Amino acid sequence: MKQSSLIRSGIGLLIGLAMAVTACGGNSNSTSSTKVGGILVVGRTADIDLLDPHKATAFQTVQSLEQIYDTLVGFDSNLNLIPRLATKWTYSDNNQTVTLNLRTGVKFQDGTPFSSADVAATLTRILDPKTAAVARSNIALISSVDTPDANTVILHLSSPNVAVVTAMADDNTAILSAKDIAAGTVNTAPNGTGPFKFSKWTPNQQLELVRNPTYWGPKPPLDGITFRVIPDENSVVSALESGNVQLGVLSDPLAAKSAQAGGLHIDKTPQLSYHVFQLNASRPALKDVNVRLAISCAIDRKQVLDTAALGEGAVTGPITSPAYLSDPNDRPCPSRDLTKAKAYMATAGKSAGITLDAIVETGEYATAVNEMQNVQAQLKDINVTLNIEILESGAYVQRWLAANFDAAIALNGGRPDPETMYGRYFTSTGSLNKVAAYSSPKLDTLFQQGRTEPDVTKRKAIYKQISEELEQNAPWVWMFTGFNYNVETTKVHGFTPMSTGSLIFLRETSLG
Amino acid sequence: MARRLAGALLTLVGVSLLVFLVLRVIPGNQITASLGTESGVLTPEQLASLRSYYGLNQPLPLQYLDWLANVCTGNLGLSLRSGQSVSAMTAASLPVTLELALLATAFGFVLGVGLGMLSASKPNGVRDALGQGVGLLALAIPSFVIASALVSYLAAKFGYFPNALPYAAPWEDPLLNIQQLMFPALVLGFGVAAPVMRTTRSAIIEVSSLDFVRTARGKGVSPRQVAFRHVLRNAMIPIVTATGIQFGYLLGGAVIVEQIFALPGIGRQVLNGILQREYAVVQSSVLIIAAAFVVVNLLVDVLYRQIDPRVRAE
Amino acid sequence: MEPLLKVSDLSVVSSGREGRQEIVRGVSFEVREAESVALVGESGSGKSLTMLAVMGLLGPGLSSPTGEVRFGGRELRGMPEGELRQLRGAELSMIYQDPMTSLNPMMRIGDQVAETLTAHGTGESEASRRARKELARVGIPDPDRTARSYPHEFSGGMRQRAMIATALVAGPRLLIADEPTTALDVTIQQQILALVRERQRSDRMATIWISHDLGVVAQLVTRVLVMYAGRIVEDAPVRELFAAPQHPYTAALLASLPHAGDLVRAPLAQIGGVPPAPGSVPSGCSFRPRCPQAVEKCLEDPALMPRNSSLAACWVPREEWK
Amino acid sequence: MSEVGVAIRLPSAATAPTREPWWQRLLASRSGAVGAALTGAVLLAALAALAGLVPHDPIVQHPADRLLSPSWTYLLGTDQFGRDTLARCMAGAAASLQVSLLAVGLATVVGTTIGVIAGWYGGWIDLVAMRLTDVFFAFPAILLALTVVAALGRGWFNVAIAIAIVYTPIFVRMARAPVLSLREAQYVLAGRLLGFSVPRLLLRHVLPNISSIVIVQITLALSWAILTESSLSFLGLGQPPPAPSLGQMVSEAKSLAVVAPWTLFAPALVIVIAVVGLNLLGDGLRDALDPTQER
Repeated sequence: MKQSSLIRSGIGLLIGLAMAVTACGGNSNSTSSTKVGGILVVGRTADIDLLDPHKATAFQTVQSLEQIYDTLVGFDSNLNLIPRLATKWTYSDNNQTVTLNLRTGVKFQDGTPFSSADVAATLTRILDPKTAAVARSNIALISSVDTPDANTVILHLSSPNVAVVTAMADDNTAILSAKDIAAGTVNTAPNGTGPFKFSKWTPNQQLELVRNPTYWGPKPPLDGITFRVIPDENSVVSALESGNVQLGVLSDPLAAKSAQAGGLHIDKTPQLSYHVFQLNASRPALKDVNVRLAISCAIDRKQVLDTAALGEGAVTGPITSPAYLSDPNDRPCPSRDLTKAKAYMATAGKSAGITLDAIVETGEYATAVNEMQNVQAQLKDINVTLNIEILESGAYVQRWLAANFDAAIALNGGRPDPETMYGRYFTSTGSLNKVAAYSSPKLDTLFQQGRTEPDVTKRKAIYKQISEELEQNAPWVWMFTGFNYNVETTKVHGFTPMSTGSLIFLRETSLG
Repeated sequence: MARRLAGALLTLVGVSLLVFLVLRVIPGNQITASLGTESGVLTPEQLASLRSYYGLNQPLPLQYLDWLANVCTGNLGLSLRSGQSVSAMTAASLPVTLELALLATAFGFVLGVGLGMLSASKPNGVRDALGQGVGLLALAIPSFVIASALVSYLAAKFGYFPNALPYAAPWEDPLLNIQQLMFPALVLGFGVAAPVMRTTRSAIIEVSSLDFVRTARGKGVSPRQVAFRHVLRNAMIPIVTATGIQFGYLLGGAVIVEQIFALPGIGRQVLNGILQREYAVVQSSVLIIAAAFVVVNLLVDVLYRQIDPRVRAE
Repeated sequence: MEPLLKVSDLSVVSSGREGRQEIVRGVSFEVREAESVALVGESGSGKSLTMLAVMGLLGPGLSSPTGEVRFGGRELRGMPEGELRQLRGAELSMIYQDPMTSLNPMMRIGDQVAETLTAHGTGESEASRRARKELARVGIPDPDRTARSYPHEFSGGMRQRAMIATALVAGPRLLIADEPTTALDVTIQQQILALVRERQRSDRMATIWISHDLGVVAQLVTRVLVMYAGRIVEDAPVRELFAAPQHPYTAALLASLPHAGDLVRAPLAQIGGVPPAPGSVPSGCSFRPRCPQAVEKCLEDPALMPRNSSLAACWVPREEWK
Repeated sequence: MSEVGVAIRLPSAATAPTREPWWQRLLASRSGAVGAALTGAVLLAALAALAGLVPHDPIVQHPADRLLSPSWTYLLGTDQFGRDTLARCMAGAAASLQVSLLAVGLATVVGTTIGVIAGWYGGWIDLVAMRLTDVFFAFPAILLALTVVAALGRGWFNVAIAIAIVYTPIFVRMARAPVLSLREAQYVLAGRLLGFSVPRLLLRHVLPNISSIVIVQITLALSWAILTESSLSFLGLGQPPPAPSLGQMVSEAKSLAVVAPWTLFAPALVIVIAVVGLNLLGDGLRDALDPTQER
């Protein structure tokens, strides 16, 4: 075989190919910073999964639908309740009746006027078990809804509760138009009263919203918002660097760190949701409080935070709601205390050590598996061996719900109000008590008081006691809260990040 | 040919059965996947209503049969989370993956044959080591490493990340489409080039030693003509086979590059379907990937006939 | 007048995994215009490789370190590849032993014949026209249909004819035929031999017949070269060779040939032993271990010496044979 | 992914000179030698790790030494838990090889057996076997492995099973092709005429002839198994920590690429060495074992 012929033809092919690649690459930057008018592009890793606000659980779906729909009440940046569709609300009849005065002159995006009938229809839909609405458990105690006139709604509660109005700030209680509920077009044609209107949804790619011209509130500066799906967090950072995306929503601290290097503006707001090492007190090995306290004392929360999340976060106590924040040092071992831990193990007669089956979820958020690895290494120092079982999210959720574990690394959602946050976990009648695997008469009474105490300072004292009770009995080991990262290019102005991760303040944001 | 079609059909039924069973085996179902830890809050009757909504209460064989019946009538089922019909989703996502796979295979073919000829020109020589080295290197580095490095480098250095813009179909905006698919195709192309290179190399070495090549040289035919009209032409069969197989693998295998380059391909559609336990989405999408794979194999067979007159004679 | 082809001290060496081995150990011979010569020897004697070396077609792992090859007054050895290529197919051409593998299975026969012309600058249409004419000349029925069809559609004989067409279409001055009929059955063999002999006469073309069968080539050539273990041991006119072989090996070869006239059903004579493998050729005369006439002198390497009108590489003249 | 369809050359009757043992010929050829060297290096590192000859414990965390760049104490630096990257690479190599060897071993035994039987008997056995392999071929490899691991759960054994399931069809198809032609080969017919029992025929005559193809396929499949394991880890379905596997390390280090690039390059380099080594070894073996190779 004549060598020369093959070489020339082989190389010829390669050169031709190389030229083709460079030629295309040449005119690349013409499209890099095309920003169409006042449309803000939000980049994030997941697409919305449905359009019905009452069924939305995925974080990114709630974040998008809250632009289209309004709730009766909302939160300001410090998570204090502020009026939305309800201008005023008063408790009466020993906190068993709530009267809400509605905003007048409000229209839905399809032009139909907003009235108390819509609120009634919405609440009835949420309460109806057939809807399987997410917020149902939080407002289940509403027994009936009256609409004396177009602008007033009266809620009758089955038992006294001051937290029900706060629950109305939850996006899952978005107010729909009675007409849409009847027509059943909620999941196909979104029609709210919020600042932005639904324009187009290309699944797996992007959701496009445009300004609602008939919005009752101040006119949003942005012409529209586009939520774009970029599955890989590092690619979101690259999209920001290329200017094609102006606001990025990240959860992986490592990706956020690389964004810092890219000269972008990063808003780090502590999250409400908390990283916790749940112990299953109903299991024989963990029945004795001393063992649980030993574990709590043997874990250096800061080390878990530094190794698993590169220090991107803050050590936390049980309650993360800003108004009722627990003091992280108010626990048996404010910092790691091996001698005390070993003492606890000795009193429990378990110095020889115990073995626990621990489950952890992979896929949903980046740091879980790393947290487990560090906790496992730390607990070796008191002879507590963890058999790690990594589960894909579907399998994890099933095992978690059935409390089928000795221990579990979890990221549980926080709420602005501690009642809606822990009521269902640590009260004997709570729907998730089986998962928490701990309750006590003292906690039951404390939660009952907290639920009915209208005075805020008294409520804070009650939840402080609850926080101490949880730390003293260590059903769980609260570790740290991460950050919500909202990364913006220099063109974004006036955006206020929220600890709930909500993008509600996009209505005040401008581009330019 | 008819026998081959029957075989292909049988294969597809096999795939549908396999994907249906495997999905039922995975723990967790649509409800736990969509509601996550909140699903613990559901009351028994809520759970029951949801199960019927997702069609989980019917006996398995029935679920399989009515899904298959729907598929045959073109109704690929519904993605219950997004209310989208799977056929609409697939109509959008399959062309993306097909175009990506086509570009990657074309690039891989050209690079693979080029490198293969280069290294075959002097077996066990320096060129051989060079050609093999580059080919194997492309094979050895995991695609997600190359992809992420490429994306972050281009964005950080040149602020160039066309994939951040929504996916532009070739007929909508050809220039943007090419820019969005060029680099992912490059990354995947390396993966195709390696096996094509190795097949080309061994095929060319083998064909070069055959008598009719010496006859051609004995007739004074120019080396280039000998290389292309005689050697490469006869080496085409194994090369086309290797390339066809690679194209088939790309249909399902491009999921990682689709993730990193944010391309709404069918690989990602299936991956999301698995994570969200969307049985209808996974089953139908996998069936369509399998169908595409089978069609590709049939095309490769037809290509055989065009290339090799001896086969055409049968 | 300088001979058409003059080969002197040509050698071929293989550098495979078993190290360097001399296969052709210094071969010299001449072929004049329109002369037909036979190169005869047992398989493994290096006769095909000698001719491939002349054509410059040695495959990988084979090289020809020494030797001169003058063709038509020009030295081929140092010639740049491009120029050598101009000669191949046009001036000197070769046909091969196995018709089944010597044609490109993927190309139409017409194109393969025409390619010899297009490779030397003839236009496509002109080339295919002359190719069809050539197919007819080599005795292939319905040349148009044959031109469009592929090698696998034809028998060995027909393919060999097509092979010959590709070699002769450009009217070469020298044709090297490397055992073209060995793979064919006897009846076809005679037709192919007759075809080439007729073309030899009509086109005044010189031919070198490579064969391991003296009987086959006897009627075709004027002179015979006998090769043994990589060397030419005898170069004699065909009549003298058959009448009085000057080298014991040639004599042995002739003795092992069945003669038409033989009546007695005696077993054919055989030469003891086996030709030496390339790496292990004995010193001196390579035929010595098997040579009935071997004497002391044979330990020295014999060169070709004149013997009547022939040349023989043997110290013992025929007259003194036992 | 495989060289299915390469023309099969039956050993010609050329009297090959007495050949040295195959491994001498292997080491003599360039690709064989380099391949053996690279693969040997990775194997040695893995065995050293198994024998505990590692600079530091690959699992023990030293939080104080987090994210240190390569130094004399930590030759390849440390990861975010302060674990030594070199030790983890060695242990990772052991883990990845463990998975790949099991997976490819299973695939070879099962696949080749089915392939040979299908090729030999033909008829409906062949039809069923071929349709089954088509089904697995048509099913996207990564997604098949993904669903299997999601179903069986993690653990290096399940990952190996998943990879084995993906590769078995390749071995079936690769083993069947030569058997089809071998069945008609004269010397096999002769064997049948002499009344050899089928297993004897298959073992003594058919298998040796496809052994060189099988061995090449094994080295190729091993390199692919390592790559598949790393892709599975990238999708979060690889082996469970803390025990490291190369794929797990690369996917974990991807997000550390900016902060601690050595945590990414070290395991990626080991994968490259292993894959290139195995492929070259495969080439060398094919040349060394194939009797028809004169060169």
